[in-house]
Amino acid sequence: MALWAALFLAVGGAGRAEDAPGRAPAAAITPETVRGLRLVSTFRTGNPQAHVASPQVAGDRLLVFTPFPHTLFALKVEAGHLRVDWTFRPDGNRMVEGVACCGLGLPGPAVAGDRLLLNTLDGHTIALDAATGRPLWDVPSAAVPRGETLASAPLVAGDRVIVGTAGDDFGIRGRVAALEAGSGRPLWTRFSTGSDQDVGIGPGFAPFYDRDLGRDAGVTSWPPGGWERGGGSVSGTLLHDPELGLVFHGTGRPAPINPDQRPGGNRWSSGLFARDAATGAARWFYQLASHDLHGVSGTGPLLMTDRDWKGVRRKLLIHVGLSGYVYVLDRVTGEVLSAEPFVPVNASRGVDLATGALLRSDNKTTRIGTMTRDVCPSLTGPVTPGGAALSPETGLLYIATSRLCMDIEPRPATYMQGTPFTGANLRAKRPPNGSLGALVAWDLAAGKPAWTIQEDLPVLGGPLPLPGGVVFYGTYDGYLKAVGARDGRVLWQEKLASGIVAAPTFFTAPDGAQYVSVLAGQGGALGPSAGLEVDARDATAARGLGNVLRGVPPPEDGGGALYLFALP
Amino acid sequence: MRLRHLIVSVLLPLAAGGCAGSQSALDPQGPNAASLAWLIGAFTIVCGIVWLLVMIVVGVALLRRRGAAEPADTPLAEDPGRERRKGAVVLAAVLATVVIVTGLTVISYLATHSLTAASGEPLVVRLRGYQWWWEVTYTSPSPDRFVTSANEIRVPVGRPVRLELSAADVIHSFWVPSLAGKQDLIPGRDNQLTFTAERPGIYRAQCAEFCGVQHARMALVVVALPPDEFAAWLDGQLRDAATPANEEEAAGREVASGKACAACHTIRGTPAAGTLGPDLTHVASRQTIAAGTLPTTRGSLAAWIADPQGVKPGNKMPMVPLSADELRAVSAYMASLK
Amino acid sequence: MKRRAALVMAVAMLVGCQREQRDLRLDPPVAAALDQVAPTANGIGGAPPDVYVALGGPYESNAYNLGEGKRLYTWFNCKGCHADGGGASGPALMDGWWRYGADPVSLFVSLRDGRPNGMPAYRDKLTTEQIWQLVGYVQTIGMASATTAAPSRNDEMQSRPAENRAPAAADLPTPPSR
Amino acid sequence: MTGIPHDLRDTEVDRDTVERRLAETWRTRRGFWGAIATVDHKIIGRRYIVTAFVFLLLGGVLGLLMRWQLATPEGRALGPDLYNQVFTMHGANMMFLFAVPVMEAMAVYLVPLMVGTRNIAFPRLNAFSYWIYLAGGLLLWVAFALDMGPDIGWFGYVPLSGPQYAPGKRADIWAQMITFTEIAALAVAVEIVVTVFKQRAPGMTLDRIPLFVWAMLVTSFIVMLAMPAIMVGSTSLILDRLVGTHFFNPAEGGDVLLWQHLFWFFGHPEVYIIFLPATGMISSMLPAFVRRPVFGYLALVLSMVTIGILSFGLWVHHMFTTGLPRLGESFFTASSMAIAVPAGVQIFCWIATLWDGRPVFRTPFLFILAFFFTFVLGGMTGVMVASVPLDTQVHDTYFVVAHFHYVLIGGAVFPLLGAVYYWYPKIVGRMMSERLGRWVAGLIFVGFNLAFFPMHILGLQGMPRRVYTYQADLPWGPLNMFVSLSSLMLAAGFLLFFIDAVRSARSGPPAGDNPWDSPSLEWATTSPPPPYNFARIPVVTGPSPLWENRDELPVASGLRLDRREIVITSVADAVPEARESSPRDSLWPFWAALTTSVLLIGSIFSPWAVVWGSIPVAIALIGWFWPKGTPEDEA
Repeated sequence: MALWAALFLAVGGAGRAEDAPGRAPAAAITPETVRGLRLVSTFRTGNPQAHVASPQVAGDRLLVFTPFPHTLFALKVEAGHLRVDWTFRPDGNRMVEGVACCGLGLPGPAVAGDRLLLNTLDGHTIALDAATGRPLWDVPSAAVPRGETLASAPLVAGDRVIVGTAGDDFGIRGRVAALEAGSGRPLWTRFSTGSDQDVGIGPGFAPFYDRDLGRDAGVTSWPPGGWERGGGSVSGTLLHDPELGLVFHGTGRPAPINPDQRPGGNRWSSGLFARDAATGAARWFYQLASHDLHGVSGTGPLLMTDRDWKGVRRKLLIHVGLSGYVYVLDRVTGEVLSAEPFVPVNASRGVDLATGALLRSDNKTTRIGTMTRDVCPSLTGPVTPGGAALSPETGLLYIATSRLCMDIEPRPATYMQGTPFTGANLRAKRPPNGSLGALVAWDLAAGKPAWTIQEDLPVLGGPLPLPGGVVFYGTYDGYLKAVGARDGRVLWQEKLASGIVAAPTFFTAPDGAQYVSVLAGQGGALGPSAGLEVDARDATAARGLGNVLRGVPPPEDGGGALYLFALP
Repeated sequence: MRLRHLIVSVLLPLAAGGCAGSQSALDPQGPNAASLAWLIGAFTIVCGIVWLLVMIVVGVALLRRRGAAEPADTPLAEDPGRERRKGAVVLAAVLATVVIVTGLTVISYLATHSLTAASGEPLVVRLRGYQWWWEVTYTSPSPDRFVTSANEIRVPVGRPVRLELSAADVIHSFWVPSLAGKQDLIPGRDNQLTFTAERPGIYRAQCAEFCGVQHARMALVVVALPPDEFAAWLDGQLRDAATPANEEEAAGREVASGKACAACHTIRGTPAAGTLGPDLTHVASRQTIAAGTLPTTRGSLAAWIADPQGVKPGNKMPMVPLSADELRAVSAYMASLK
Repeated sequence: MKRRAALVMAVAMLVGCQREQRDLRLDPPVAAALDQVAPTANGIGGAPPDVYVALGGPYESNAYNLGEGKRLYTWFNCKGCHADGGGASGPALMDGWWRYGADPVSLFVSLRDGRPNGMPAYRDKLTTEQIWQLVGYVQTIGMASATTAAPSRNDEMQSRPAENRAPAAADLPTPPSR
Repeated sequence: MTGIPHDLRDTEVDRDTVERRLAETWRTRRGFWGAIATVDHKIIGRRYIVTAFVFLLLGGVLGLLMRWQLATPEGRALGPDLYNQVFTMHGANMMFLFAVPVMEAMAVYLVPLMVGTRNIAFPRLNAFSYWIYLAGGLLLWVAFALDMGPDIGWFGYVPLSGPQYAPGKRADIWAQMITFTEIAALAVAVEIVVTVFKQRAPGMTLDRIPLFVWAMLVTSFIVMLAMPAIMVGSTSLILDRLVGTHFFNPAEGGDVLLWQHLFWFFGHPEVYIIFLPATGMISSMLPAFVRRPVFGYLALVLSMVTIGILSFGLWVHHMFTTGLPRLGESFFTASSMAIAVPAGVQIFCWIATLWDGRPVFRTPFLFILAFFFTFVLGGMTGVMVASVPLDTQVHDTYFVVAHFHYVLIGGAVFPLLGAVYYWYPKIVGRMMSERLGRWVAGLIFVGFNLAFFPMHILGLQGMPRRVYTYQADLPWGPLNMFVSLSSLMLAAGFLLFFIDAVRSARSGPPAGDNPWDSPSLEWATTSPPPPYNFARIPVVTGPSPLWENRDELPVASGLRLDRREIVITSVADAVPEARESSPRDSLWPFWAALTTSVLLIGSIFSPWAVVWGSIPVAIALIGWFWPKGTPEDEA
């Protein structure tokens, strides 16, 4: 039953993050007991790619979703043993491997009552019967030949399913669509660029900052025709607030990376949208970066919480930004309440809370044909979409971070449908001080970390805070770690066969036993940002990761394996 | 000022043609070029006079003793007073040289100053040099009014134009002698050039820095238009490509977006969005194709598409195999892209 | 003695010509003939067209063609997936371990017709000559060619030793990424 | 060596014995290996001169090819690729293989004679220098014959010459050819400086040095200061191209303008490296034809030194259109104009010499007059291109082509041709034809001006340099045709010159020691000079020794006959200080040059050639310097 720590806290049904349904009945795993965790079972998926999908809990089943070509395993845990209940293997269009920018994995299904809603990399949204795994309907949501893929889980918002496309690297025109959950019938589609009508901007649109106003800004802030392939993917977290009737989503960076090919503000890329869940009409928009130079994409984690903020109870939206800032917004109005860096940042000097503008550093601007060195954070982003979680107990936000910087050299990019439209040479680098990764426990009110655990390698396996005061996270070198939620003290760790690039999951079996499960499997040497056959001697390999991860020994077996831990 | 006009009118006959489309430093059509032509004239006259004086003195020196009877061969016989007088004359000549050289330095310095001073809000045009063509982007405060064109710069008469020069590959140099001196386009550097066209007309320009095998065929034209015509033209350029008016042109559009053309060229309003070659959205409205190599006609378009390496060997446009019908259709379509 | 010197000279000239020759314009019939590859049924390996052999494999050792191939590699977005040979969403090329082998015909077919796991077909984007130029260049990324004719670095970000500086394929250990 | 008593001095025997013994000591062995091993500066200088003129001939043919292509619009004689190779070859050949080497060659031949010594300093280095120069020239021309000729312009601007835009080895060959010629030039420069400073005849104080020697001394210093810049540049370029360094890659911290700075820091002094020797030739020839010593000796020397110094302060005037800061540009305008002053001093001094002279209109003098006419004109256009704003119009156009041909042909080749007519009898022993000489001078002078003057107008009419063709609707056609036809006249002049030079070597009238009644020391010995130059070392008492001592030149004596001995004198006053023995013939310089060539050519293809190639070079050098117990080791 415990949906508690689902990777994105993409809370379905009623409720907010704090009072998610199915809270663990009693906190059996505490800093005191965690040392007793023992491996009870493992399950191999047979897929060699990077497994970024956390195991999901649907009723009494544990769902394991492999990277493309996908297999969805529904497992049952019976007395500590795993049994495959059913499997679902959608037909795949293998051409999608060529247009998947960042690995072949994506988060697994969303649970809507007795249904599972599944996005596949090659652009299908599929509804399954949760009990049998039988497909109910299957609609195409993304066009692979155009470079579109699906990289996030669908969002269930009432009787609607919201799906967003990915593919900034291929010059797509990002869009988000709503389907009828029962039939898969399309309800509305809104684009991230283009005319106000296409974007869903109408009379109800009231951004907090004036700079986000402007008639047809999705066209006029682009060079002629640029918006047609301007990126702005909806590949990050989708979030639904049933009280407000809003769906929140970020928009990806503008395409191409080379800024000189897209003069202007590049609306509505690199921003956050609040949309009416019923109609898709935009309520507010906040552009994280106008004319984005450094990949300040809005596809980082989105979370919501209701808190006292400076003495006033507010409905907050928290965005862990790829620009390296934790943004705290009022999710009713779109006002930015706070934006503080959680990783080393020098690409910008901060966020002007009066205008909402990201203050760029003059010496880190990028332009065609010129290399800008030591820009932090890297375009690959300091956090993955599932890399942050809130704990209602401690009130802290736990962020799995990659502390990468980069050298970036924009180059001319030419648009050819279905081929990359990037236009930049990238070379990731170590930050000026410290390690490549860290687990950050972030104090929202103070706008600074409560504590930080440095890791040698980027931390991609998102955190799992448990009510008992323990936070689990996986590391790139294959450790599952349990640390104290308040002090960051390492309590327990276990070495697994492969690096962990997905968040662990906690669940309670029908018999009351509590388990922590983690799906290990980093894929190739450079993890989810690349395919298997990558040669890190090339500094620009895997969007520049080759430069920092060169020499990191590849896992003996990068393929996926589910590990199940329990207290004895 | 009268001197200026006099000098210019003396030099003008040298500017053969002097007609529209000329490419001559002696046929100035803007204040920059005029000031440079004046400077050329001033230097030519001063230097010419100096040269003539030297030649006259040499001539006199040679001839003054010719008739003299050959005296005894006493080359070392020397008259100290005479030597001293000669020394004084040489010194005077050197001082005169110093004065002339200083004067020339000063006027050239002043000319430099007058060139950099421009009045009025300039039209900013980005010019990017490629092997072997020019990409021209008209900027605007509103990015959706950016217009990308190639191998032709249209400018409004009377308004200063500021070119922002950059190079995509090797060093090129922009030179439109009738309007301004040249300025290099250097990879990794930003250069600027400001000029004003005073009269409507067509001024040819050419790459002046050796840039590879087709350096000779890297020309462009500057078309100066009255401001209202320029504005109308710019509005026209903002529109998407013309829709085909007949079946042949429609077939041509299919060829252009289905064959290799689309990989390199942009035709706005069609799927073709490549940026490796010139933007073809309004290619037929330009004077020339292939960077000043051929006049824009349907025939020359067909010849160029059929065999680019025959017309301009070594350029980066490949010979795409097309059937005769496809070639006809695509050239008809291109010719319709006004 | 003299005859031997003449022979050496002649060989040097031939080698020089082959390496440095610049054929700026390929005759259309030759281009058409160069398209006539005979791949094996599984698309791995096969026979190059007769004209390719007759021309002496001009795309593998000719400096100009290799340079053009390198330009096309960047121009036609190969970099987007394969990086500078290190790979990303596409497999690495510089390790020399290729799914369809290092045979030029395999490479030609891969480029022209695409491959099922995401390699798009470039049939309608490149001409036959350009595909062959790319084939030649891609082979140098995999270090299969003589280093004397391999291209050197580009004027941009340094990502790895240039093709002409890379070790020969034979000297490589097993692919380091797997 | 048997039969010659040890330590035999020239004071002890009569003149015939002296000459016989000296000839035995200084002679070059017969046969192929003897010719290879020789270190006689006259033989090497002769080779140098002939080789350089062969390159002039080849370069001229290239020039004609270009004019053939450009004679009509849309010409089809050469394709763009070949044309680019041809113009690059023309420029590189003329600058690196003809103009600089020929001046140094003249110096190698003449300087030891003019300062009254028996051989140049470091004669083996001199032999090495020639072989290296020859190898560099062969490298370039063989490559061109193999369709591998460089096509990047003689200035080789990056990034066009860099690894990305110049595939293959064409650019490397060009860059390495520079290394060859610069090694050769540096070697000669060192030899000349030492020869002039330490081997002058007793009594030849600094103010008695012939002006050609002064010119070569200044030139040699310019060579030593300027050439390293281009060697750094060309080596950096090869490194960029071969091993992937980033000297000129802006993305990784290099700079494309760095190349231009390096190149022109050499490239501008290069002009004076060519021009100063020519002024020296003028100053040294003029007295013989106006029958007076040159006016203003001190002013001439000082102006040469001034030019030498100023020449390093002007390089940026080749870069006025690159968008450098205005203030810097103004400075370089001023300095470029300032060099007109010392150049003017020279002209005025020569005119002052003419003024009281009694001109003898022989062929060399005709060339001097042609020089006045042409060079002053080229100087005037030089003043024009020194002006920043003016240069933005004429830079990289045919105006500049015209300008530097006026300066280089008018300023250097005309004096050089005059010098050939003047010193030919000394070198060959026979006179060149005066009748043909007048034709040569006339054809070349008229042909040159007809061919190049219109280029000024073409440039102002907007014709850029280095274009392989131009369109018919441009107004350049008629003038280009005129230029091309005129170039045939110029070519005819040169052809006649070569015919005259070859023919006169066999059938010219014998010259005698001093056919022009010239005042300087080289005329004090026989024509051609014996291997030992002077049977007894002359002693100098004034700036015009042969005029001052019409009857008999005082001589120094006491040198040994059984070994190659020369007199070492002090730097300023040329007071005899020591007897020094000069090295004997050796094959090692040849082997060293051969192994160095292998190393340098190999390093175009692999950096490891530097490592492995240095082994044979080291062996050759060890062989070269190995003590053998020969007389020069004892000294």
